[in-house]
Amino acid sequence: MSSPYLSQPSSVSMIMLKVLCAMIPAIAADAWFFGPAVLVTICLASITALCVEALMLQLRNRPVLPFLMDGSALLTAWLLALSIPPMGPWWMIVTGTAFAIAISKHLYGGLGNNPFNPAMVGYAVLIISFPVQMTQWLAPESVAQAHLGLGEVLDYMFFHILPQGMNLDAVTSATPLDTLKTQLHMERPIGEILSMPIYGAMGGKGGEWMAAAYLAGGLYLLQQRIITWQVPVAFLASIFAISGLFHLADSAHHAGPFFHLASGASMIGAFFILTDPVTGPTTPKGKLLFATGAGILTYLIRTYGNYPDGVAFATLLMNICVPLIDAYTQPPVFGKKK
Amino acid sequence: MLDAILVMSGLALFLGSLLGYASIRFHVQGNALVEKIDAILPQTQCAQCGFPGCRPYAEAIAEGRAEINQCPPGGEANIHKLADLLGVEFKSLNAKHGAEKPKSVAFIDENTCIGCTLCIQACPVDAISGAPKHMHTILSQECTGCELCIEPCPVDCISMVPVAVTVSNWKWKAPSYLQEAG
Amino acid sequence: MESYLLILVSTVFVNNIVLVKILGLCPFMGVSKKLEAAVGMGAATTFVLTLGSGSSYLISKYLLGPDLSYLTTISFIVVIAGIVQFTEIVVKKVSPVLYQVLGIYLPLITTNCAVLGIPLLNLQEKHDFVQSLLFGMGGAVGFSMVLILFAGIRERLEAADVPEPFRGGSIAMVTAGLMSMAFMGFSGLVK
Amino acid sequence: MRKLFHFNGGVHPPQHKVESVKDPIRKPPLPEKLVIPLHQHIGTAAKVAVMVGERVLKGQKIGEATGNVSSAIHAPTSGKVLEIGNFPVAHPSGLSELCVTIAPDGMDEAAPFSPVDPFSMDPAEIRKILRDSGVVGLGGAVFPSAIKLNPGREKQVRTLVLNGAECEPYITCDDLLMRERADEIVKGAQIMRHLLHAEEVIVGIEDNKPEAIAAMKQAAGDEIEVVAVPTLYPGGGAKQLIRVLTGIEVPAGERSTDLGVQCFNVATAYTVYRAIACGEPVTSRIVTVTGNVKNPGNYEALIGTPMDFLIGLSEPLEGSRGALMGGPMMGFDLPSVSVPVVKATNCIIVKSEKLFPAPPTPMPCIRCGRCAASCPADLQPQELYWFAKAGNFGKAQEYSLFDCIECGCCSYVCPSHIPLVQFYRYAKSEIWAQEREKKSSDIARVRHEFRIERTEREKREKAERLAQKAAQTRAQIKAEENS
Repeated sequence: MSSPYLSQPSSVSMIMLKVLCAMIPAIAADAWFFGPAVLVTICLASITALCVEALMLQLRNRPVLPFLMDGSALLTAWLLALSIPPMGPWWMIVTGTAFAIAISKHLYGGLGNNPFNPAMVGYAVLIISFPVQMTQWLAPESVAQAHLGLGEVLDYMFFHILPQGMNLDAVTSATPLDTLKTQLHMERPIGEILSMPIYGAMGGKGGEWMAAAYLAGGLYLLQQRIITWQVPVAFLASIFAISGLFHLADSAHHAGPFFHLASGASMIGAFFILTDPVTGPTTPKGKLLFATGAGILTYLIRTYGNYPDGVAFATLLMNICVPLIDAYTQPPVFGKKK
Repeated sequence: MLDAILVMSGLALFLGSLLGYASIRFHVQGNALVEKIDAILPQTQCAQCGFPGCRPYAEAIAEGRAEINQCPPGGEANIHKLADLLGVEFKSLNAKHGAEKPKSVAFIDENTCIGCTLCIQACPVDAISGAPKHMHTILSQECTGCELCIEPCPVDCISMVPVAVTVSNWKWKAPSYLQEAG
Repeated sequence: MESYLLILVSTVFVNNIVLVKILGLCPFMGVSKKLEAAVGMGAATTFVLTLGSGSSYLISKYLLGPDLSYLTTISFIVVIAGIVQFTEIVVKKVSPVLYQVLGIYLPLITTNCAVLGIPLLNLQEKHDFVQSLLFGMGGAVGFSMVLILFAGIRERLEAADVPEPFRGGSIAMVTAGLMSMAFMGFSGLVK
Repeated sequence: MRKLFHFNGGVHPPQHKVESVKDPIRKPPLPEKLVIPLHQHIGTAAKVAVMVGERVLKGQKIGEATGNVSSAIHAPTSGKVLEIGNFPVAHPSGLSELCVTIAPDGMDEAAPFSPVDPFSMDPAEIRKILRDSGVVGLGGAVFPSAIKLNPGREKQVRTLVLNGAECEPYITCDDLLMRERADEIVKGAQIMRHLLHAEEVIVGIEDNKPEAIAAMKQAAGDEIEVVAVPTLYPGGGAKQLIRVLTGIEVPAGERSTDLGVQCFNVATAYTVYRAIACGEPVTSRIVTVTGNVKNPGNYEALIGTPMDFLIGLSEPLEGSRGALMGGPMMGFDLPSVSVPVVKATNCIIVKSEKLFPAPPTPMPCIRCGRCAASCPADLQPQELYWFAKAGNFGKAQEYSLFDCIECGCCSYVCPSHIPLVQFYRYAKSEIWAQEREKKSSDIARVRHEFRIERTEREKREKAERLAQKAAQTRAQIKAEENS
């Protein structure tokens, strides 16, 4: 062993634990507005993630316990669970989580080695493979025509059974972003669309409160110095700027910047997805570049693309660029500043 | 039919003359690659690769007459460097040419040496000093450890001594936990 | 003007020749181990592709015409082969190390399906001369871009703790697959 | 007030300094045996200047400086030379180097010292005296001071910085020296200033040493400025202190003299004063003995004193296992506690499980970037680690591996507890080894080419000689036939 012989009492598990804690307010908001289904999804994803992680560690001859305890698999599971519709069928959740952990994480060597954000890989696989199930989001309980209890949610997720006489349309709807896109396509004026019952004050009803909860969690992470300001600020600012520009140019067909900040995965993306240290750049300039690119791509994909939201694809596309971003944004070393 | 033949032959003629011009205009003198390969080789001049020295071996690699894994003194590290330079797959050292050994220098047992100068003639880097009928000495600073002097010695007074580790050439080890985690 | 821009955006991102059309995989896998080589390969391919699509447009329009259209494929191949040979001679002169690093892949640009594919697609889409050139260049830029990005990732993966059976080519294939999946995000951007 | 600058990063490890400043500097008794290594400085080892069995006096030269970068070695007390041979020295490798062993005779009889007046002498002469007095940097780098005190022909050294920051935890030897011998330090600084023609002298002391700052301020008067700098590890690194005090950043591989500033440790200034004004060579230094001992403190130890002798004086406690030389951030594990004190020994820390628990098993790097945020050299430690781990040393060098000062901040903050600095040391020594090999292979190439050319020339000459001879013979025969 060589020096230093002292070290700070911090650990990877501690960091992951704090990130998980920071997500709790948003999960609570989710359960409050959309019912208990999200809790089932999170549990199922967590169990799958831990099992697959343990299995892969065993197969790779790595110590199982220390790596299970690091919390990274749980984090992936939670992020994925919060990105997909809460009442998706069980096999979809299991497939997505297993793909995220096994293929996009362990094939690359596990924690710290994966170039792509595992949760977003899981999401992309699911939305490409099961577009129907992936767009059946629960409507906010205040809007939906019917409510489902925990037992009924379980029945639907595992056995695909709804209570007698109930139609799936009674509890689900497209996301606010998706609705906006399809309705705009049908040439409805934007003011009329945004006054539909699924919309709230800024974004989607309920969804905007989740966004606020993610913001709160993110601020906690900033305060704890788990994440740095560059990624969230640059990401949100670039979404704000580009959506503002489009809104100014043509407000009849483009929702305003605050709508875009409060809708979809903007907030969870800014504070929890893009801030993943493993798959993001490490230099301050690189982080700004990375998040700005992700913001612009997110806006373009969610407004013009085929998919309801763009955060996942934007994250993956920017993940591809990370090694080069890192290489070309090295800060000058001591004594060699210009 | 005739058009087709005309068109194709016209095309061929045009491209042919273009290429002919290019090959004259951009003719390459010599091979800069040999220098780059030679710079990687350890210059032991031991001929274990089957060529009479490092430079001939470098030329052979550049011309594709030799594999990159024929140099035992350079070892795996050098094969990696050559593979990198040439953009080919790494191959482990060809055992036919010998095995990788810790760097050694030759040592002459001065009591046995008869001063025959045979080793001096064999040394590729003039690292042995001495005169006929006088005892010979290895200049250990210059010795490459090629072992070419051992064979000709009629009294077997030359042995290879591994280079000693001192404070000035001691190396830090890589942290050893890599195998367990990471 | 706008349609030209759309052609570029479409060929570089939305219909990326490698990740969406899955053409030209051979050099994509072969010359992406090192960044420098990837940059060199990208430049060489861009040169060949742009020149190739321009000249094949001229050939099919003015030399072959509708009568001799059965000669399209063979004459394209001949022209491309000529251009590749020319590039090879120039690269050998200008950068011997790049020549050595590109190795077999440099003459193999001839058989790079992207290089033949783009002129044929040009023909199929009935592009005019400028459109053909842009289509060729866009395809080449898209190819170079993903090749360079891929090389960046592969250089980083050199040090990753990839399980033994997946080292090298297999993890590269997995990565290419995931990249291709990410590029599906662009779908719909240009109709 | 002087405007202070700051450097990137830095950490605040626990100080542990109060334990060893309770007593003034202690004078240990004479040990039974002194083992004095001949290579205690950067550069060429000194050449032995005594013989086995010879009686030496305190201050007598036992090792002569050889080569451009070197320094002399002296007998710390009077006694008999017992042995000259290889003994284990204070080095992380645990290898042996040439040492002179002296058995003190207890009389402590000194060779005659000849003080000089530095202000009326040729600076080159003074530098010669410093070299022959064995004055080297006592902050830990042990670079011969005579070389650093040469301002060069045109180079102007504007600022002389005296380093009293002592930023490493546990170490207090400079603190006590400044408290007790501030006058001598200041006088030494004045000699150095004279040699360098420096316009200003600044003493930088971390603000966790108020007593030392007060003592130095009192001794310094108006000419020398004593500045309290914020306590932040590694604020006592020469480059970092120069940055804090003057705003100048000295890049790796460049000499600070070229940028108009030179930096010395306060203890070096003290030895400069002793060497010039008292004529007394370096035969002892202040050593902090602390850690798991009952009675931590500072000793004015003779060079060559076995470390376990000093540790014994401080009474080690239960559970002691081994010791560190230097501080806990940059020091190293002593292969054996019986190795001798050398000029670089500023501190000996006795280890115990409680003070230095084994680090947790390292986890993979998650690229969190804390190391980069704490790096005082503005490097990207996570990238260096990634390349060093893969054995890609060229790439590590591209990412400025050799700008790393091995301060240990990155390892200290790493949540994965990766021994980052060890990776860098490993990569550096591998690169040095490769460079040595490259050098010797270049020499071998030249010698081989020369030999080929020579043999060919000899062959050619021989052939020519033979041809000439043949022609001569033929001509002779022809002449004979004709006649």
